[in-house]
Amino acid sequence: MDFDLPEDVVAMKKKAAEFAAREFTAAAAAEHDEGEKYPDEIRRKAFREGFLDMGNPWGMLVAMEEFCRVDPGLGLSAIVPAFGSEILMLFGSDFQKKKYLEPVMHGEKMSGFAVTDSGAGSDVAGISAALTRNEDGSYLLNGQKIFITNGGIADHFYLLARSSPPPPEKRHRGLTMVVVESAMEGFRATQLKGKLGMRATNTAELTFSNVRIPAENVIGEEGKAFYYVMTFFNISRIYVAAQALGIAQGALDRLTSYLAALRASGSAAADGEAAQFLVAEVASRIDAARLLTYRAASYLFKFTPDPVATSMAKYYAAETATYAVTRILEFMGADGVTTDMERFYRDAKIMEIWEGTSEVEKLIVARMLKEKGEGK
Amino acid sequence: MDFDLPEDVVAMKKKAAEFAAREFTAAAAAEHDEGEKYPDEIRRKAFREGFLDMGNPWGMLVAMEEFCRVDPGLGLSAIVPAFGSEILMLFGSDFQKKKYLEPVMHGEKMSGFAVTDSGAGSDVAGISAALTRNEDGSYLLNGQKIFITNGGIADHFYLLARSSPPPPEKRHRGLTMVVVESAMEGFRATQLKGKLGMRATNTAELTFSNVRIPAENVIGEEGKAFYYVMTFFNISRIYVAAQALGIAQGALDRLTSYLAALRASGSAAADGEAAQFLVAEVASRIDAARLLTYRAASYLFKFTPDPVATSMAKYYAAETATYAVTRILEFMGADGVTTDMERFYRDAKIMEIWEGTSEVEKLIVARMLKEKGEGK
Amino acid sequence: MRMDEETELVLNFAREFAEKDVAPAAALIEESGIPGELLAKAAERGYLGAVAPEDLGGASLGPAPYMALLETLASSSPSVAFYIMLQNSLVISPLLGFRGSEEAEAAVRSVADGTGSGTLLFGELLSNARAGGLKLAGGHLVGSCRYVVHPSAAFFISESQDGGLLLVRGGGSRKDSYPRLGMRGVGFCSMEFETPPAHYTRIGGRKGGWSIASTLNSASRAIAATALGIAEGALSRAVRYAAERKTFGSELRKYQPVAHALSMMQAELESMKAYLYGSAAGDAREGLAAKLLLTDAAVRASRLSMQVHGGNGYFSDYGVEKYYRDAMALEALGGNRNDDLKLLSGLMLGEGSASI
Amino acid sequence: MRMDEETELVLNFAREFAEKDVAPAAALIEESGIPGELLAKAAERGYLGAVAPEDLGGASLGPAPYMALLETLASSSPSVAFYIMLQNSLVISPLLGFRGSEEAEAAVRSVADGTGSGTLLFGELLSNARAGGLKLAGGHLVGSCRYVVHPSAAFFISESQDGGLLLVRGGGSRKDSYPRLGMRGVGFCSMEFETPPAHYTRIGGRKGGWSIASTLNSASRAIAATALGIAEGALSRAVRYAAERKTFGSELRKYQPVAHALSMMQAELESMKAYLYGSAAGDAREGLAAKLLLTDAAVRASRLSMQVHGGNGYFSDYGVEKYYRDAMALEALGGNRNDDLKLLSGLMLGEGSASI
Repeated sequence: MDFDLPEDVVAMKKKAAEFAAREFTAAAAAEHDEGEKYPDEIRRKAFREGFLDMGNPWGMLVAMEEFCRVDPGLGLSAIVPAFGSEILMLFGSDFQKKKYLEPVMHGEKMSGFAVTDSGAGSDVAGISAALTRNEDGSYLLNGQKIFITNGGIADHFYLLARSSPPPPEKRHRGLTMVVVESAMEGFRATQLKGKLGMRATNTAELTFSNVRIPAENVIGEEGKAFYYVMTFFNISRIYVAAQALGIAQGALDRLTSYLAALRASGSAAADGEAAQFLVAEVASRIDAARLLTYRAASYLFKFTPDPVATSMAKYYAAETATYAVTRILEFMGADGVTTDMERFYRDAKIMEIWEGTSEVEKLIVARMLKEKGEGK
Repeated sequence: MDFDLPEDVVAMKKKAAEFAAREFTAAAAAEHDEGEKYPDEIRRKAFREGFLDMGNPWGMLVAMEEFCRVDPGLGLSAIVPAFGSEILMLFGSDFQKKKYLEPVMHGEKMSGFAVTDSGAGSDVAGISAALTRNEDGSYLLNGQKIFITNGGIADHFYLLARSSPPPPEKRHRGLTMVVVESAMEGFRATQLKGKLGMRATNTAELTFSNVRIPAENVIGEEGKAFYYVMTFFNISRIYVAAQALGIAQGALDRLTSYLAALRASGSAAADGEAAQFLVAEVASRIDAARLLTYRAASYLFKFTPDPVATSMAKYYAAETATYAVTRILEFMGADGVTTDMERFYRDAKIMEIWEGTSEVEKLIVARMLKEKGEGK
Repeated sequence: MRMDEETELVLNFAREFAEKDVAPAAALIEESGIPGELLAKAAERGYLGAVAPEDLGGASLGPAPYMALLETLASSSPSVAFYIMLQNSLVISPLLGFRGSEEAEAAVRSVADGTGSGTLLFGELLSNARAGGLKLAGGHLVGSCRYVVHPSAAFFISESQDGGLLLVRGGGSRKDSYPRLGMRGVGFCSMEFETPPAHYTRIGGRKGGWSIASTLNSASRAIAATALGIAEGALSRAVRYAAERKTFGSELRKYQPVAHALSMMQAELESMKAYLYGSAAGDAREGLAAKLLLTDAAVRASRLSMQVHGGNGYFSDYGVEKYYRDAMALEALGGNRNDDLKLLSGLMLGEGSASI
Repeated sequence: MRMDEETELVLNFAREFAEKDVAPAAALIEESGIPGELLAKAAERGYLGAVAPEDLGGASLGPAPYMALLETLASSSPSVAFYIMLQNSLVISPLLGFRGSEEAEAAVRSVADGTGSGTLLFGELLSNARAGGLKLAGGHLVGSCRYVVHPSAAFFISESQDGGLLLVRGGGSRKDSYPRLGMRGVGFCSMEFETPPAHYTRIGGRKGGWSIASTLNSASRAIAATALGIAEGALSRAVRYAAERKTFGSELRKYQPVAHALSMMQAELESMKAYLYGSAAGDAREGLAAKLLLTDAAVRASRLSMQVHGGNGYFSDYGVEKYYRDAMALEALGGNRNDDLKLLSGLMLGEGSASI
């Protein structure tokens, strides 16, 4: 057993920490949060420094963690431009890889992943966006998608829609994934403003009105896309766990700096046992969450993903992020809400919601443990 | 990184599980619990099958976990006969190793570790048992010790006493550890009955009235024993974490068996989301606790113990044990308190108390993280 | 909390009883059940017939004084409180639904004067898997009951199929005796019945309304008061210990984590107590909510008390570990938590809630 | 909970105000503060001088109706409730300690009729590191205040060294403006003062007793009521959403984890509400306990509401995320939690508790 990151990953982690410390200035973080503005300049810099490299998933994972530790909104924005593109790596045709994946990997284009629609939420199979087949083999796409990250800035989306009515009791069938370009006729994106947190990321509602999708844009097989989505979630959830870890660790960093400042000012609160217990409890949970996350990642990156390990990591790390920011902000009180801790508090909550709510993760864990004969 | 146990340890774990399933019968568990009786026969069998082998610490650790998973009281009893003997391995003289350690390692004698006295509890340096030096270089031991595991059955104890008054603000100095034999004149042990749980283990109060301790029974250097005790705790706490893991996992095993039985009987409670969430939440915490524990163990067994990792594991695993038994018993209700789940509930609580209360573990984590510059 | 005069009076007498009579018997209760002598004294004081009307030998206590009685006794001996709760809320109360029946009134009298205790066969309601219960077969009352508390009762109350009450005075035999996590003063086992017509009576019937389940539900506030007493007993000992016990040179109460935890637990208990005593006696929703809150609080308070006591609390002679066992036993014997949560969800969020 | 008649009356009017006037302005309040028009209406209704006596233009509300007012408004707009709490508990209340002083009475009148709002310079009490505050230097009042809520107030109240009250009407300049986690309707920044003698008045003095800290402490129940309102607002929206929103074919309320969490949170809030309204107005211990319980409950209830709402709740137009921000803001602006826990520990476990 070996619980430590290999040297090259440690080096990547350090590099990411340095990049974040340099680029994610307090002013930039505040500005993009306040204005709900995507930091395109930072995205470009992060790309140039090699942080967006799907061939080095460990590197991306620890960069995600270190980035979010400094600022969750900017941090995620810097790594998110290729969002969803693992779908093409795994299931895309050569044509699709050349046309859509390569420009993303070269930092020239941005992608997005469009699954959720307003009626369905966690219930992926309940979506209503629909593909109908034309006589020439192409499709017409109608419907809408909501809460789509990169929705207003991506060049294309990997989109899930219903292509045939499901057989009774088999709601997961008849779903198809296609590549939709934002330049296509009938495509419209409206940025959704007023988010609680993660406001440097771009979120939009997409609507599709008779968008013509060529047959070659169908990813994998028609009707089989529920499986692709679940496969992708087994990847993306680990990155969310890393975001959550970064947020929790960033909050702990801020607490320890705060305690050091209090100590220097002679305040007794700095070394009271309440403060010490808070540090110990938060730090222990972070270590636990990190181990769960790295375990899930190590299985995934060895191509033996374990959905139980993944859902545990996602759920537990997300809960740890909310736990850490809440308890730390409660301790810091007014000294906290007047600093960027308030942003961490706002940014943390979405971890329990996106890419599978905590509720969904728990059901996955319970169901798969039951199938595995309760893990014995 | 590698999060899986090596094959030989997995094999040992399986062997331990089989041994426990065979030997820790429901009747034996109930009988020793009810009568507060140490299972000497089981100790002997466990020794014969090689579970007490300090040369194979991973094996002992996973055996502890698997044993406690089947029955915490019997499980601990089977592995505890050498309690404290790491002290001699690390700090003992050749004479002491030959006279005291070897017979323990051969299963012929039992040892105990006697630190706590009634006034001191977690405050190790506050003990009052005292050693005074005779002219011939030997010592006289006076005082008492309380809550001593194996107290009424061990042949000798590694005992901490004050040998000189501490310098001001250095309460940790002037403590000495000696080997005391239960056969020595002036030694008395009184079994403490009426324990909440872990009733198959033997617990006693020891009193010493002018017990003559030969000079060669002083372990290491006079006055330096606080360090030895802390070193030992860095070992023993990991085994407590393993006990706690076993208890939590055993409780989860019982829950899943219970749910399977409910399911078979057609009860809707079996697959309600409340039950599923319970399984997921407990299982996730157990996995987190296990990773923390194995991480601490892997550092220790590579001779690079990390006290922060150790205290995190001990505190978190202990809390997980109490959390698991409480939530599961609450769910099972009357169906639980009429089974051995009630014993798991009683057995779990001590995990948060012995070998360093959760409070002490948290202070260690906080203080050492502060020293390490907050772990950055 | 400010109590009314009657409640204060009952409280004062109950405290005296708890101190003079219950506390000295605590160890005995844990070992071999509630001594007959103690029960006789309880009968004398009117506690066994606390809710029975005076003409049936009872003390005719109102809801608040009755809860105060249970709370006070539970903080000394949860077993004694549970036993009195059983006799009043689960035995006398359903019998009082059949006033005018000679048998019912005689049974109430016997409980109140301590000559004959009863028990309710509600145990099947405690399980997630329903099974068992008594049925009529050829004039005999036959069946198994998985969980029977106080099996040494002189009579057993069960439900007849037409909505009446069955008073069973024989034909039961004990089967499995269960490990006694808590409430050791009250027995707990499974039983089988094969009772000939001479040994049971059917009272009332075709009235509708009465059921074992409704009786258990209307006992919510009594169970909540018992839980409150357990929590208060456990917590007050921890508070006392924290004021006396020193570690690292200072009293435990000086350490923030200890002090904060004890103070906030105290605040929670005061808050729940205000809710419990302020709730309307007939409000099923508030009673159930109070029971769910307080049984959980008792488990947490007893755990906190154990932790504050450290190693000392682990041994029975400190009188603390019993709260840890009894709190969980009360939660298990006071109703199936899943069922209660579903019921509460239905009352708060509408019928059909919490069904998936 | 059953309320007395006066409280019911206040409640009904407050609900009407909340629905007709506050709710439509909610978005505006979040964006640019409480509109002057809304404040004028609040003044008309007597809310700005809720606790002031009638001869000073107030509504002379007793403690329970005042809490009911704050609770009701907070469940629609935490900012509005906080503002009214500030004017009454932290501005008017201390001024009423100096009745007979013309300046004090004029100030109260101006607050009550809405022509001149005030604020209390209590912000230093919110920090773990004490610093700042105003001092006299050569007749001028000089100093910096790290945390000032509602900095656009017409006057500021501070403490003079001899136990009197300083009424400051100028010489303050805003410095750092803080990110506004919550209570966006009320400003929040740091300020520096250099106020010449003409712009401040010293009222009373050498009386002892009055202090900013004591004023903040006696506002505990008002803060608790505000927290309760936030929690209720967040929870009731979640309950409504859970009844409407379907996922996987069923309403959210049908899923046990959702239903259980909502029901138990509802039970907790009812319990704390009973405690809050049942507590004696002068009891520092109960007020503090209620505040600590309820500010924490508001944070948890708003988190639960967010989670039940899923992605929808994350956007301001659903009106849910503001509770999540405001609950934490109230906790931060309602008093330093560590200090409060120490104070409560002292009251519950004896002086000197929670000091290590």
